[in-house]
Amino acid sequence: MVATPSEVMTIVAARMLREATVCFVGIGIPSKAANLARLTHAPNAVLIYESGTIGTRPSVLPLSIGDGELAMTADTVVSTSEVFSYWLQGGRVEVGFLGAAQVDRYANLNSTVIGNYKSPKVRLPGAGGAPEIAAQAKETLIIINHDRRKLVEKVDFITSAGYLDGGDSRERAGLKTGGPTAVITDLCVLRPESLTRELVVTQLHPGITRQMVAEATGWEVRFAEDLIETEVPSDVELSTLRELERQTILAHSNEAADRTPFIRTDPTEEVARP
Amino acid sequence: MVATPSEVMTIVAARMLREATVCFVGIGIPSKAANLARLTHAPNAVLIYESGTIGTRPSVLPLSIGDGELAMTADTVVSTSEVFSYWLQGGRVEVGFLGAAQVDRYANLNSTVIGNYKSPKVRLPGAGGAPEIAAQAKETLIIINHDRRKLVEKVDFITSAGYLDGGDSRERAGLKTGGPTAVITDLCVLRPESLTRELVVTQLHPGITRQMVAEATGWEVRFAEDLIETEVPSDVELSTLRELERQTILAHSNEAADRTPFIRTDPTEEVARP
Amino acid sequence: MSNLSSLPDAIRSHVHDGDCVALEGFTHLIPFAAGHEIIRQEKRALTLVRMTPDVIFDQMIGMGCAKRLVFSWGGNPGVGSLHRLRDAVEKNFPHPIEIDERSHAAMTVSYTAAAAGLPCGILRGFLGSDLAAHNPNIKFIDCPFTGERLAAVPAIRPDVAIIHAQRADRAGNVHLWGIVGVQKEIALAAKKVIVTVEQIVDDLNAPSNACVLPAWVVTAVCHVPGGAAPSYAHGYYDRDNSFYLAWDEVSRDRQNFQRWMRANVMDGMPINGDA
Amino acid sequence: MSNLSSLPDAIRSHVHDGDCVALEGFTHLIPFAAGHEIIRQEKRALTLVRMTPDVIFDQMIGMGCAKRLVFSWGGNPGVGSLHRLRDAVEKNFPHPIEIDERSHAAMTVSYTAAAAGLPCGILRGFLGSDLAAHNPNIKFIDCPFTGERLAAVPAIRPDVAIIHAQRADRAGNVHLWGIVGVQKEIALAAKKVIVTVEQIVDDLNAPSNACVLPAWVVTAVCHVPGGAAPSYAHGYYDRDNSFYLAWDEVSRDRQNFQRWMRANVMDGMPINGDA
Repeated sequence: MVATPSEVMTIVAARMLREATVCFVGIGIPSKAANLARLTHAPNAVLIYESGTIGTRPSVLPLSIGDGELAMTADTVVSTSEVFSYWLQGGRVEVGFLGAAQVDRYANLNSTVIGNYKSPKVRLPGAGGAPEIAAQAKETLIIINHDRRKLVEKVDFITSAGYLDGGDSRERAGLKTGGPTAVITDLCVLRPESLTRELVVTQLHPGITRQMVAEATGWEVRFAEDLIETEVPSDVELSTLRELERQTILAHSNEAADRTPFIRTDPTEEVARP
Repeated sequence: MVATPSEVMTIVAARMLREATVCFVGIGIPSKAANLARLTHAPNAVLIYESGTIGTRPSVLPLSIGDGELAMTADTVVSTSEVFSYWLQGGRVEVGFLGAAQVDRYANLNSTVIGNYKSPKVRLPGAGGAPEIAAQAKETLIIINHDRRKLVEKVDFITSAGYLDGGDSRERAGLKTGGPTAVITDLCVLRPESLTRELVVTQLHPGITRQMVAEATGWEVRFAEDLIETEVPSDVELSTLRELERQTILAHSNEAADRTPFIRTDPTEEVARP
Repeated sequence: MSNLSSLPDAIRSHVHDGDCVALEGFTHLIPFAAGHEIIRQEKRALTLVRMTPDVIFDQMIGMGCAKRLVFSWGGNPGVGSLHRLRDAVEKNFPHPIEIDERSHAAMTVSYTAAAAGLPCGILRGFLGSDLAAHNPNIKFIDCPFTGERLAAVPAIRPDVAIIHAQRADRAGNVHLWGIVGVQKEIALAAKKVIVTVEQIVDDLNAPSNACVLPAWVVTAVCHVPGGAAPSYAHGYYDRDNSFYLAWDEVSRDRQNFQRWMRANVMDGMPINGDA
Repeated sequence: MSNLSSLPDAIRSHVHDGDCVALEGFTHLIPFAAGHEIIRQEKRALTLVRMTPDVIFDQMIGMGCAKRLVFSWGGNPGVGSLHRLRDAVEKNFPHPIEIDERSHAAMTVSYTAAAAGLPCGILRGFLGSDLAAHNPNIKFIDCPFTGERLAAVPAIRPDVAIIHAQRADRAGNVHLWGIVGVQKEIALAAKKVIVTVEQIVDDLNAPSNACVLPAWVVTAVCHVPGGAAPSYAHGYYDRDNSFYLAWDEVSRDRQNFQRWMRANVMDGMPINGDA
């Protein structure tokens, strides 16, 4: 089996999730990676979604952040207010998994606008939970497709703080958590250099060259001295990922076929864990 | 049937609770009066206890603020944190029913200390929910036994604000609610005079004279020009009150006889309303 | 004394031009039917409040109901952009709308502050983010004990909050469950509350500590089965993911959008998922 | 990886002399057994935190465990005074204790602030009350939007919170119901959490949105049937009202109290209500 670039990105992200870690998960590739980790090396990872589902173990991937599957398989379902206050701001989240439209040289994220805020060229969806995840999780992992318009010298708008202007500017702004520890793309992994906090490439995915990365990056990207090559996805990783995706498509196409509202009378039964 | 002074006090307090009003209830006589109102003229009164039980309809009186009977008959049971934030501070309570160790000429309440705070003569239980009930309910009713040591010129410690120094001092302190509208004792009813906010006797219970009240009050108490006599408790009021008390004693003595811990397996069944 | 009402009556009586109206539901239990009724009644100049203004706000904005939008994430979840929202913000079509943009955490703090009767709420937020510089509704205070800098946001107290729930009893007590989002908070934050429900039952029989809104805090309960479709109602029906995918195409073009709204919403047809 | 433990081990490992220890339970689910274990292990100089320091704190204070008391209402509910608490405050017996006194609302705000990782919380409180003048932990701030004066209290972040719950599963997930008080808040506010439970079950099978503490936030779960007696555990046993009445007599006299504690607590006998 040969993994696609996107599969490699997901698998590399999954590998970074330590066993039994508490992870605040965004929808899309972060969710896919976190669940892949849970299904492979980190069965006791605790996944928290901003919809208030804590300790979810979905058998198929949710299509939205508030999917019923998340609620049914959760240890507990709390209000969205509580998930941000007691669980994220309360300091219980070790890893925040984020995507964004743009990430810059100092790992700042933009999901607000391309262009000027007042009269934007492109109006993006906005902050959502990201500013506080980036500020309050003990560390964050960023997943993004590698592209010059996405990995930019400086983001048009800092939605969520990375290392701001580099150096100790994150700390000086009052942020007490560790910040982004890795940016995982479909080409490579970038990590913040220890003093400057500039993102440098530390790991190239199989078959990817320095030149490919340099051309796809919006700044003069540097490479770590001890640059390594990403371990090729194992058969277990790849087959687990593909099976998860297959089951997801299957489950959600069944749903679509059966959309007639139906009535069940016992709410308790409905929501209890299987 | 002839009512005792204490029964008259409870019945007069009950009468002041309007139908369908939302009432924050303290334990003891306030609870008895509020439930008597619910069982007579105000069947739709909404009773809230600080233990988080909202819309309770106990068949017997709770002996403590967190009695199981309150939970089982409530429309909803929320955290104590929520009852003080969303329900009381949120401005949803129309009437707060309070007792205290002392009330003064301007309806300030003391439930903290007799004597000096640092080295008290008597250490009382303390504030509990009272300061915020007194500040946040749209109006408060105070129930207290009439006695010179209880109705005093000036309380030793203002636990819960009434009209402070009288006049507009309550408003000037930033309190936006109406404050105490009546002090109900076993002898009479006192209400704040409109401008001075000094408590004056507006109503004497059957058989009680001005002199009896004056002697039992710790300041030179004044009587309203239109002083009226309390309507004698009706047979319905009195028999309902006595039946409630009888059922309460019966229920709680049965409890005491059956104290062996027992196991039930379905929490949902346990807590559902009957 | 019951608060039961028809949806058209509830919207007519309680939602007025110029009002601040919150429609909440976090992916789950989105009050689509109520939003459509607002569109049909041609309410105008509304301040629309919602953490995740998804397809329902795209429709309301596109049909000209909104003057102002208070939000934290405006996208078509799992699909992409909201084209009507973008058209309004980027090209002032059908007219310009003002934007008051925050984060999810800050929105929940604004709701809980209002529910708790406070003028503002505090959070550790917006440090290093450009949002604070663009929004005068984000300020900072110092903790009086530690001196730490904390963000403060004003309470959001809508004129009307609208939510969808699974069930109400005949007295108008409401019970929702599953992903309950911020519905209780916004209901208690608002001056008036309209709740559409899947089902009216004799007895809620809600488990202990369930998410219940007593009848006396709810202005109107409207029996609207399917009222959350194409989103979902846990225990009743699933999310219509194909609708969300199809909406991307429907909403991209102004005329296409208006044609679809006329056929599916303005004529009073229930939304059926066949976008 | 389970957090299951014996109660003596849990107290020995996690409660240390000088710690700040909160025991919560609002009339319901008061962690008496854990309090008794603290007394037996002769923990000293504790800062004891509890909204309603009732009989359990009377016992701990009378036995010399407390250096400081943070509370909002200290009485024997429905009976009267706490004689051991009064003896300590009024007559410094067995030794003086410091008092940090607030209101119920302020205590809940301190707990929720800590649970939410904030250094302080705000409320509309203490206006016109003498409490603020006697407690430096009550301050006032101005709302940055309206200018309104609001009370602020510091977060309470105990070293250990101890609560009693109805059930846990074998993995150590905890479920409580009925009057849940501030147990979830204090559990999430504290650095460590010990939970005694009536029952260990295979599957919690908790209803949706129930009050559940996942195992990973709980330091130790101890199986202690009857651990809330003489208070009650909804669904398991009733409150022993006669014990509370009898306590008034037992605790009035210093020697009588000590004799009772030796016989009923120090010798490790479970409390059986026959005061």
